[in-house]
Amino acid sequence: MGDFNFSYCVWIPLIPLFSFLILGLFGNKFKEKLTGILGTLALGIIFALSLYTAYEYFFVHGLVNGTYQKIIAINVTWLQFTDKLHINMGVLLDPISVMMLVVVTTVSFMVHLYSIGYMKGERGVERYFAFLSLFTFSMLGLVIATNIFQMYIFWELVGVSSYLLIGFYYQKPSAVAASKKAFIVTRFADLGFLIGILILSFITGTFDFITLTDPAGEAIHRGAEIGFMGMSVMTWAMLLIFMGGAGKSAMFPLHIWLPDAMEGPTPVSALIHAATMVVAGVYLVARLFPIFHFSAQPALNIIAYVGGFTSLFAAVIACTQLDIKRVLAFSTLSQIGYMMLALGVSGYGSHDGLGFMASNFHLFTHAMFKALLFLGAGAIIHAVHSNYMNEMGGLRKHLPITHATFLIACLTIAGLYPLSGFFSKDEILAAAFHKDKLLFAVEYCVAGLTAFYMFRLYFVVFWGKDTQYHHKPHEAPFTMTIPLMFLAIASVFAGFIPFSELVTSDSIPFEGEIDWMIAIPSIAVGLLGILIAMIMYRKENNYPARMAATLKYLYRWSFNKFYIDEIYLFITKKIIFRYIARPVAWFDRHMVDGTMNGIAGMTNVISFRIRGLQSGQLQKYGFVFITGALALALVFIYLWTK
Amino acid sequence: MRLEDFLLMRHEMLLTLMVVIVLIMEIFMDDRHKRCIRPWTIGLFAAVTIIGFLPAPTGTLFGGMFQTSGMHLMMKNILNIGALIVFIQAAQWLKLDSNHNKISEFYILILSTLIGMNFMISSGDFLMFYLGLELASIPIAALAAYDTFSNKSSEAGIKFIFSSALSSGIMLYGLSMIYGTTGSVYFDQVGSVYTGTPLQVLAFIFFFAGMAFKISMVPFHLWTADVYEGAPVNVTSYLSVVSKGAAVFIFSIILVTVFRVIAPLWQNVIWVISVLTMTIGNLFAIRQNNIKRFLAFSSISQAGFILLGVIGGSTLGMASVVYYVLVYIFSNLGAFGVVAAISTATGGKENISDYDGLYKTNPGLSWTLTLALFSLAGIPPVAGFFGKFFLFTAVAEQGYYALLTIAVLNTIVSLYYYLLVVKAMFINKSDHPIAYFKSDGFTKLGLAICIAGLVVIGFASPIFEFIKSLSFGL
Amino acid sequence: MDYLTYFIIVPLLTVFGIVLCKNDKQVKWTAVIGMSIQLILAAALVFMYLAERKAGNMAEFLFYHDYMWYPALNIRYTIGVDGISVAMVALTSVIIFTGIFASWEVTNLHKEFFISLILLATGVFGFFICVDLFTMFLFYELAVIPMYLLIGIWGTGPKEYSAMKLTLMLMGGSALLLVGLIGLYFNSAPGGGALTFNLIEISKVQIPMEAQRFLFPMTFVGFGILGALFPLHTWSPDGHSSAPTAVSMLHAGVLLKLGRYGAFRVAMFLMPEAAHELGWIFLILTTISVVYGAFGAIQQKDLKYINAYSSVSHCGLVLFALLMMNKTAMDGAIMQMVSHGIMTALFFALIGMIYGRTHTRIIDEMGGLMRVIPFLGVAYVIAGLASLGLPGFSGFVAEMTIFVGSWQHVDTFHRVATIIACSSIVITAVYILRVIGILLLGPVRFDWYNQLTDARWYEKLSVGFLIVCIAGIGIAPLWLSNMIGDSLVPVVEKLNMISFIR
Amino acid sequence: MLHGIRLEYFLILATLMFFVGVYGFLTRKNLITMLMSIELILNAVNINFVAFNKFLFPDKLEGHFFALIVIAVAAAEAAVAIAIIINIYRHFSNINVENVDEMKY
Repeated sequence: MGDFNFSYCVWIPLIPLFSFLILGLFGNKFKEKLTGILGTLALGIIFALSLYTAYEYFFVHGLVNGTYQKIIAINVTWLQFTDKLHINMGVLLDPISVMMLVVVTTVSFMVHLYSIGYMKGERGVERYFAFLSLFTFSMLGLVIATNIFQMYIFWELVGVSSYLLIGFYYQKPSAVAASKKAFIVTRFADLGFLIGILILSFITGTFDFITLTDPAGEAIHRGAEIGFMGMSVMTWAMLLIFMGGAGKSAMFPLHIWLPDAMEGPTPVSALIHAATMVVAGVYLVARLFPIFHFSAQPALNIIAYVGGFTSLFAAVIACTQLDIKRVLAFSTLSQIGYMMLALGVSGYGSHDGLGFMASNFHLFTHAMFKALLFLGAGAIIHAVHSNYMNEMGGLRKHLPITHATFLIACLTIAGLYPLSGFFSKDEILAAAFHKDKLLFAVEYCVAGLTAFYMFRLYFVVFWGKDTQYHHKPHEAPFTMTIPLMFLAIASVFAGFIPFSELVTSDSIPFEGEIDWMIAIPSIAVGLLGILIAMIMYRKENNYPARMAATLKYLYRWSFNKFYIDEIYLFITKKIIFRYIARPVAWFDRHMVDGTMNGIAGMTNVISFRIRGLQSGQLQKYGFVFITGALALALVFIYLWTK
Repeated sequence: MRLEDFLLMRHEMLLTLMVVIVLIMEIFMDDRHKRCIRPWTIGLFAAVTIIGFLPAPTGTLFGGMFQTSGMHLMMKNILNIGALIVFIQAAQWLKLDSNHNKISEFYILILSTLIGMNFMISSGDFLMFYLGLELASIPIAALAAYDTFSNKSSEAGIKFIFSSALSSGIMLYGLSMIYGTTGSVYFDQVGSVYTGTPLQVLAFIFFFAGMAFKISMVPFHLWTADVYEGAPVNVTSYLSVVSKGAAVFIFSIILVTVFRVIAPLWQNVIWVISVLTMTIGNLFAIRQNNIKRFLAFSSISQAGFILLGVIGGSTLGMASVVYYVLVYIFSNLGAFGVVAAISTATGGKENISDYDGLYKTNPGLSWTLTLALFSLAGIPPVAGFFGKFFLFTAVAEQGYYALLTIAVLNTIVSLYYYLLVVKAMFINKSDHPIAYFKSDGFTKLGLAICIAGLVVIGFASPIFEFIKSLSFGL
Repeated sequence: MDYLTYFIIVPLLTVFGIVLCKNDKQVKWTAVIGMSIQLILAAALVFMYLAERKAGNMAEFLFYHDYMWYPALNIRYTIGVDGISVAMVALTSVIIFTGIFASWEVTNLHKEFFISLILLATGVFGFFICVDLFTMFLFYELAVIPMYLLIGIWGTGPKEYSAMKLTLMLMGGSALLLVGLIGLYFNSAPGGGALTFNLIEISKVQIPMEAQRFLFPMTFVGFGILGALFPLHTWSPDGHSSAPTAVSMLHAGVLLKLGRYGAFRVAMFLMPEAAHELGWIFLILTTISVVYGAFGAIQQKDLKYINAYSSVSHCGLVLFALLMMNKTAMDGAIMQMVSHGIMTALFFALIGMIYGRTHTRIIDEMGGLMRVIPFLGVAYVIAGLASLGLPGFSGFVAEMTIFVGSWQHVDTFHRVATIIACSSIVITAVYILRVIGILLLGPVRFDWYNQLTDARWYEKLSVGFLIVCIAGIGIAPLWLSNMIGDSLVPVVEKLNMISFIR
Repeated sequence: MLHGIRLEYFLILATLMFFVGVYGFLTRKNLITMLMSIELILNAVNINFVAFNKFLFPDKLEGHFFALIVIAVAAAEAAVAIAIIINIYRHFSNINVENVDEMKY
């Protein structure tokens, strides 16, 4: 690694923090435009810094003896728990974190830029940019965390920034509800994460990632032999940690918050709920991958199946949704499922670790094209003032740039050669193929479905019927189109980055290649999906309705998202609220407090009952007096002489 | 016996002198100037009180019938202080036209009871004790019936004199049995031959009942509330602190000197009686509306607390009892002083509900009453807290943790009703609160002494230390 | 005059000054000046303490002074502080300082209000600096009583009932405590020698086990009532909801902690054997109160009730952690005390301010306040986030320390308890977000809300100061953690010594 | 004079008198009669004292003195009591003890 000092990296998260503080505290004193520019400027700086870091790391200083080093650029003790356990705050640079730095800063920068145009004239723009900065800070802190507790801290912070941003339109009840839901669901998942951390740290005696994930170290192997309910303690710990990841990455069954999270402003959806925060779960698993692999193989299998199921499940739902942002949201779910699956099927070291590499690769490319899709959707919504695709149609004439970039994105996600989606998806399929044929088959279906629903969206919005609009839709301003174009370019060319030489499971580069036996059928499936979508949706016709009628139950279940929301609602509203919280409140008022009041009341009653003693009659007093004396005398003579 | 030996009876003689002086003033002053008796008496009595604190010889007189020691002197001084405060507080009330003709009566009667109490405390045999006791009781009946035009006052008088006579009859019966079984009435001789035969136990219980009447322990307390309510406020206040204090003093002295042998017996008796006294007193106090009656029950439950110090019969116990009585004098007289001031100014408003909104009109009186009640309840920083704490320490010293627990739980009940009065003054709203009035200098002085006492006695540790150094036990 | 005594003298002088004041304005400013001095004293104490420790003074209690008071009973006025009491003193001074500003708009009887309030604070300060059990107890009771008047006179709602209930229950606690303390005194020299009330002296001897079995529950429950230990917490919701703002702040912020501090310092420190033997009972109770408080809060409608139940939950966590009896958990417990103290004070301050504007505390009767009173709204959100344990605020630090510490126990009982306690963070999120959602977010509920004014300067000062404190601890917790941790060493050593013997 | 009469007889007489007095105190409604009952009690005590002194401790005089003083005190007590009874009669127009119950509970 040489003597290069990476400690400047600390500024990468800190600059957005300052930007947040300035905008948060004094933002309302600034002019609206200035706030946007300030935020964007800050992001521009760290974008450049990240690129510079990536360059220095990958091409200059990172590779030593054929292995990418894990570099701790800075590390300070933040809180001491015990002699061994302490939370540090620091910067850890290794291939995945540097890659994530690039992803986060790139998308964030684009989104900031885009937001200047998108949010123009909105109330509370300074708040918006402050939150965006806060999010960026938290996300970067998460990415560069040196230990699992630091990650947890920033994990919570991204959660809260997400909460704040989803609820940005806080006067809209649906947005408020969505933000609440997002927070509570992820919070619930984080509970698992926390307990997982507790178990893990207790077994291994450290929070530190480098110590934890060193395959040669002893920490990783501890706890494997202690069993609990059929699995090793380590497996349980990792499963619980994955629960946190699943919550944030919206894996089934904790996915319910993500579609609702689309209530936030669209650029936010692009940044948080498509490109960065939702892949934090993937990043977490990738970060702890050696532990999963060496000590918690069952957990890894579960991850693979959860990922696989989620990808299929979400893809099916995406086919029937009408809200374009929700389609994209389910698409995101599906794609993250891919990444999880890839990690789940991955082995360790060079070619065995193909899945690991593929997952990160897909994370990278997905960030670009999904951000592009969302920003494009934002441009559409900006133009049409509606989220529903049945209110759109024929927009290609009105929004040429948006149309072009959107098409590129759709093709990318459908996985057509030579767009970036193709490469990353192909690696995932290859990895799955070697490990598990069932998952492999599922992924093929998902590939087809993806192509179908994306082009359904594309055709309905840009072709389809000619809709009459209240206002004539107009192309977005240049602050919005520049990011679109940039991301489109990135989506197209990102596939050519030799990822296997940069990000691998054991940090040792290997030669990646494309398995055409797998790739060609996948392209074919993609094309098939596109074709079906084109037949059904390019012109207005009754195929969709007939299709829906034929697959009546599937359609209805899919349209209603398989009623998962209702189940949750039942559990929370009915069971927790009605059968736990309310009885607890009642119990507290009437039983616990009632006892206290009862004691007081009893005293009063006794006091009332015995008042006859004080009758006012002198002779009765005398009687009591003498009886008392005699009774005392008898009792004590008896006791004394005994 | 030399003439100087009479100096041992300094307190008693001075008081007798006072009685004579007041009598002379009464006889030779013409009617218009009768009111001047008040400041003169107060001034003289203040001097007597101060003289009481001067160092004095200790020893015995009349072949052991009369004995005095540092502790006895301390007790007498404490009683003097109490009486002095009562005198000061009563001055305004005595000025009323209805009392014009009987100002000196009040003083003479009280001073006689005080003489009786002093003899009672210093007594070395049961004869002197009995004489003192009766001298301390009979005038009180007259004092209770002082207000001749009030039904209640007469009722109080009759109830007191009859109950008192009955109790002293029973006690005497017990004493006669003690005499019969031991052949002596001298404390030291009785103590040395007392063995605790059943007859002696019976005798002790009868004696105990007589004392319990004076201290108003349950179930010998029933006269208390009626007499306190019926008697004029200042008499009640005297009755509740000084009279009770004297009885407690001699009671504890006799227990540790005469009935030393049967200590386990009387400890058990006191255990039962003190629990009963605290609890019943509290339960009755909760529901009272007349503040004098309320304070009567409160004083009953206070008696239960005082017994906690007696029960151990230890040095610490005796010291804490004496100390508590001192504190109790200031607290209770503080409370009664306010009640008296209000009663005098408003022509007899004595219900707690009359006190609604008192704070708005008379903040000074309200704060005084509050402090006094807090002291009674044992809330810091006022002296009652220290007093109670030492009592509790004394009872715990002997290992009576169950009794201690019952006692502390009773303090909560008592706090409840004390707070009811505080609540009436500070929180309750009233359409017709007691109007603002100005008290005369005497009342103010009386209350000021109480407040000063409440604040100082607790923090000034030498007071307790001094009492402790004089104390004696089993 | 030693330094610590100033903490009692300054408030007393302030009270005296207030008595002499002519009008309301003078009263307020006298209070402000007095409490500012107190705040400065406290800040200086923190620095002096840290400096002393740095200089290598490893005595258990620093600034230790010992004055004989009642030689007959060996009662002393003994003062001294360790890291924990320093933290508590600082907390108290912060809260009373902000409390003064939060009660700027008291409507009647200004003088009496501030006198009572500062007397209350005096009691608390005295309690924290004392090392002698008698004086400690004296100050403890001193702190409880002004509460009655404060709630009864200046409260809202069923104030008389609440005030009475609160006072009686707390005095009930102190009654049990009194038995415990006196019992400790008589067992303080089992091998003969002078009996003592001095904590340090008592901690050096081993109290006979039979005595401990009786005295430990007495002291622990006695303090526990003040610390809102389930099922003796019911004074807290009623009391808090009826109390005026500053009193709620001080009460939830400091007095609850006073109970915890006492339970820790007296019950557990002096009677470690019994703590080990009987701890499990109380651990179950505290675990229940953590979850129970949180569930209780979910369905409440009154803002103050919500916060009161939340306090039950959060403070349950303190006792929970204390009973875990290892250094990390206890460290967390003390930090949670500080953190919750400030946080809940902030909550109550805000609730008071909101109530002052909307004249209701029922959340269903409000809505959309964020739009009309953004400062208070944002502050409320911050308080809420801090309360649900967001990193960057003090609550997170404390809770995590507690959980990590608790997890160091290997047996299933403690583990299960820890997991149950952990789950409270989710429930907390539910009720906090529910309140924020209904109260602040959403459309503006009534038109007349638009005439509401946002926070005034004194409100901003009060709220802002508290937020700075929360964030300060949340961002840089290490110094606090170390300060507390060092002082915990003797306690933990004593506790652990026992477990080895057993 | 007292030959042949043993101590027990005096004691039994005294006990009977005592309880007669107590019974009278508790049942008679007239205040004066109640006062007389108290005198009975006190006289029972006197008999006790004198008898004890005479039979058991003939060389000392404490019992006799005690009895004398009790008699004197009883007289004083009766004086005060009767004064108050007169007062009661003024207020209530009778001296029935059951009417004197204005204060209770």
